[in-house]
Amino acid sequence: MTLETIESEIEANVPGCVLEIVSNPSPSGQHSLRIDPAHAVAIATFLRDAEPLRLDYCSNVTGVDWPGKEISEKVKIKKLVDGVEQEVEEVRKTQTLGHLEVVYHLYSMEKKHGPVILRMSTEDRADRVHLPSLTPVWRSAEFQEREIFDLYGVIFDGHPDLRRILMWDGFQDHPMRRDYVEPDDFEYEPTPHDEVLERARQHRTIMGVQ
Amino acid sequence: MSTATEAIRIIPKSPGANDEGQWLEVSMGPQHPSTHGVFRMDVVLDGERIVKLKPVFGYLHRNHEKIAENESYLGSMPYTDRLDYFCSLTNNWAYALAVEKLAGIQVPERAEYIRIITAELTRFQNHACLIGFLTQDMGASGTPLMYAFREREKILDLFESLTGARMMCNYMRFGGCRVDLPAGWIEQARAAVASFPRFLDEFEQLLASNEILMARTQGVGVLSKEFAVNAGVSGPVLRASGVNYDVRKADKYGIYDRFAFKIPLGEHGDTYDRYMVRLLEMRESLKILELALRDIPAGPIVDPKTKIRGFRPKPGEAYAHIEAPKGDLGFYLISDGSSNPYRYRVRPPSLVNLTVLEELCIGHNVADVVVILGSIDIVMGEVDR
Amino acid sequence: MTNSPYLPVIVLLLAAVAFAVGPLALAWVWAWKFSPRKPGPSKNAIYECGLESKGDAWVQFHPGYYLYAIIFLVFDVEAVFLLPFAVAFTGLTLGAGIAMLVFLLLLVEGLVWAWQKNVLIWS
Amino acid sequence: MFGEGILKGLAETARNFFGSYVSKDRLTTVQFPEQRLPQIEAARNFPFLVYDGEDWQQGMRCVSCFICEKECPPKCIFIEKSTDKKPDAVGKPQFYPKVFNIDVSVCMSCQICVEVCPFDAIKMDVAFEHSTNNRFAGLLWDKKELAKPNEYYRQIHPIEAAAVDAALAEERAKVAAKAKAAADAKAAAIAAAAASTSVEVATEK
Amino acid sequence: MDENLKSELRKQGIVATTLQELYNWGRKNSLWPLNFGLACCAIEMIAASMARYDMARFGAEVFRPSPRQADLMIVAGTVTKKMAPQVVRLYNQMAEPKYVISMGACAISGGPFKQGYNVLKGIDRYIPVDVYIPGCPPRPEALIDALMTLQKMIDRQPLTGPDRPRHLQADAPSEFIVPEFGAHDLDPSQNPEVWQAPLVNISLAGTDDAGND
Repeated sequence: MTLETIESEIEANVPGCVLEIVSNPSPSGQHSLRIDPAHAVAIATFLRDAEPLRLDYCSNVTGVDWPGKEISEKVKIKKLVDGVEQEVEEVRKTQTLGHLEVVYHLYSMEKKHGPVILRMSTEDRADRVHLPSLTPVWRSAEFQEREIFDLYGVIFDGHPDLRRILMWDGFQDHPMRRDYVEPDDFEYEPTPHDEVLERARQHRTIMGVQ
Repeated sequence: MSTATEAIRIIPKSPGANDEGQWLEVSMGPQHPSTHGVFRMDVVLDGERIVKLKPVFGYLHRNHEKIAENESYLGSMPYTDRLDYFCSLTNNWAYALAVEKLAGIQVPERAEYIRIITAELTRFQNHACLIGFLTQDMGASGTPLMYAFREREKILDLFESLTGARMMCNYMRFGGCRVDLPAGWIEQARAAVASFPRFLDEFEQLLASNEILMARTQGVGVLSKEFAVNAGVSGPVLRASGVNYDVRKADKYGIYDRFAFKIPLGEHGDTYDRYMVRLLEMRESLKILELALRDIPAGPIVDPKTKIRGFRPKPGEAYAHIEAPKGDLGFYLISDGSSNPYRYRVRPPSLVNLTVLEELCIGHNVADVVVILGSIDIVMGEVDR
Repeated sequence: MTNSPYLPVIVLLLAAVAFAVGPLALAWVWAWKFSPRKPGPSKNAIYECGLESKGDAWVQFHPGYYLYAIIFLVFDVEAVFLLPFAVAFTGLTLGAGIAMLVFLLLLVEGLVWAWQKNVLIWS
Repeated sequence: MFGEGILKGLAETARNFFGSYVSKDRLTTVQFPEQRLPQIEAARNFPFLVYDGEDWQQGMRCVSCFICEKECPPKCIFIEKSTDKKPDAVGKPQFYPKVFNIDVSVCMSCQICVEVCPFDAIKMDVAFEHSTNNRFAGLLWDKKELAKPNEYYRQIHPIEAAAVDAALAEERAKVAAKAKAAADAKAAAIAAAAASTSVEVATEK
Repeated sequence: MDENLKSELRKQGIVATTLQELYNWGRKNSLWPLNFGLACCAIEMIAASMARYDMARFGAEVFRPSPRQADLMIVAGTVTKKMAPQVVRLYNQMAEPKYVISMGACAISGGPFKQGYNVLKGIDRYIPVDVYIPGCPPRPEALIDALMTLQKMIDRQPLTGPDRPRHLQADAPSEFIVPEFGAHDLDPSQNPEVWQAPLVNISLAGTDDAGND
């Protein structure tokens, strides 16, 4: 069952879904299928119930954080430089909008065939982080989606009981994001390394100890 | 205020509805003799009967995945020992398998045999300890656990002479194992494996036909087949409900296809079946061990090309899962070409198996919750990661 | 106080009480002299697996428990009545034996009735 | 019969109880302080620095190359390089660590530092009795507390130590041979220079 | 009452002892640990109480589930920030005299998980610790060795005088503040009453390893 046949079957059965095969350059050869959030639940129920696939076992649900990258490209623009029309090369830094991604690894216990990987990503990392929850389709995604909500901040619509699972309820930020800054509880560091070494040196100067 | 989950508050039912009493909300909290570590269940009780049960995790969330993002690939290997701290070698193997799939590394023949031998020894001691803890939860305070730990010590001696540490072996490397079997290890292992059937007979005679055990476990916590599959339950808990899915047979990783071993399945899916499936699985592990110990070939134990330091796999991702003693343990790695993994995810079988805990416990007494939780075999290092 | 027949009983009683209360008194004196009392809000709080306990435990229970306790109480008191009978058993006539038998059978009949009404088993 | 399973269980525990008077393997308790388990060859607890010869400052094999500090997963090693040099295990003048601390209260005894050390300077110890009531002084081991002689290493890990010593001896032989070859070449050059000067003397006379 | 007089009497079968020795002898040989395992070190603690290492020989094999009946808290495993208030509350609820063994690298300093955002860097931030056992996990014999160290410490505790143990001093607190769950971290992040870290950490102060500064 190659990913292409699965993609064509889904397109045949789930009208209007947008699919894209994401190739995986590593020798593991596990390519994945990016699905659009709007049709996610329909695609999921199809994959679970369709006869040749019967992917009834959602083994793993993972959250991945792709922060926005700074792309600086050289752009030739005409600029008036002291009255003369000149072509000037300028480096323009554009900040791409990062996104949060959720990856589902599906197996079939009945047919015993290997992982079919689905990917869904949110629009951006700030406020539009809603994704449809697949817990109604596979109950095994319940705790793992709660963990992604807790550590990455993806809000799953339709999840029966979306609460923080690992951090305490009053915790505010989402610690597994790449830009999470830990609270600076600098304390006694007998063997400090790189940035902790810097903090240790600052604290030594503040304390006036040399 | 560190309140528990606000989801369930005391719900004073109108007394006299059908002469039931009020509901009592109590938390079988993080420090509890029967919760196998720091696991908490907010339980709403009607007298002795369970009305609602909300598990609360996170008391041992040690941020293994965040630390792994700042460690090199080799640096995360000793951390995998601490995931499921009963079975460090199967954790190592799952992680090594994922990295080998990510970077396309081959594993020599002898290393495959050593991996199977250590994995089956780990499975044996994990199931023995579980049955010890399960019967202790039922009230047999200590005796079966003493028997189980006596055998576990023999296996830990084998691990210590092979890898240097009793519980935290840090033994697998990408492309094989770290150090070859010391002289006399195979004979010591064969002697230990030869003594285990006698222990299993003793264990079975001690427990299997015990009326108290049968009364406490038969018909308690019945898990239906469809619900088990949909809830992603894996491992002995799944096979006790009659679903024939074992990653060793389904995925054919390692060289398991060379060994003839059967998969024990239960019919009713209750706690007694989960207990018996584990006993039978221990016997199957012994069969594999005898075969593997008999025809382990000589040869290199690690693929010489793999570098220990500065290991930079090409960008890409890989997911590998194995049949750990507790269930389907998976590692999902995304590499961006640097020496640190971009995303390092562990698929915890214990956490997903706990999805079914509420459905199994509702309607039973508090004492049965303890037994059902014991039969699901969770370990908090893996649940909270 | 000529040696009235009850003197040995009183002496034995006092010795028993002294034997029981003595160590307790010693421990209390020791605690009063050496280890000071340090009560505190967190120490006296209700222990609930490390959490602060919410709600109260004064909850109306299922009546089944109440009946269970009552039946136990009945048979406990019965055992207390059996004690003097058992001690003086050798010197008694047949009539006393029958009277005690009737007493026992009455209670057992009560238990059979309760059992048959399924008081002891509830869903 | 109803209690038959329980009786079989009791029979089993009785057999174990009476058996423990007879057969050795049913009596598994090791009376720890007096009686100790046989030392397992590959056992490992905390790292220590190996030094050859008597003087632990001079004989230390560590050349403070910082590899173990970088590779240590919990980052519990702290090294400060010295400014001057001293001959290392093979005789080549190398730096040595002025400060070499291991915070034993963080170390996870995973022996990755041993695996990546190219100079066999750090090895795993087997001593485990380190319980103390002073965390800051007791559990931060400096170079002096870490340094242990090679004889000790040969005593706790005999096979492994023999292999390491053989490799080191061979390396020392190679360096010595190279040094001798260099010395011969220099001597030959000096002899050649002396011969050419004597030739000139002969020609002048 | 010097030593050889005591040994002479003991030869005759008379045991001469002081009230303090009797008190300490009773305390140290019946240390009941709290049934309180956090992580991997708990498994080594269980192994230490099993047949092969047998902590029962030291009177410490009765693991009481409730803090009311325990007088030794073995903190075995990683204390996470979510678990810290519970650990301190359990310590507060234990009856005096109570001792704490901080077993394993994680309980001492956060150990290998020190860089974690949810890991408390050592339990001695909130409660006083009597014995530290390094190791990850420490061997069962190391736990028994620590138990013997604790017993030696208890043996030397005087009953009166300035340096008598905490539980005999009226002003020494037997309760410590229980941290609250804040928005980003526990507040207070450590208890200054208990946690006095040396500000100058030794490796930065540049003392030469031979000890001279």
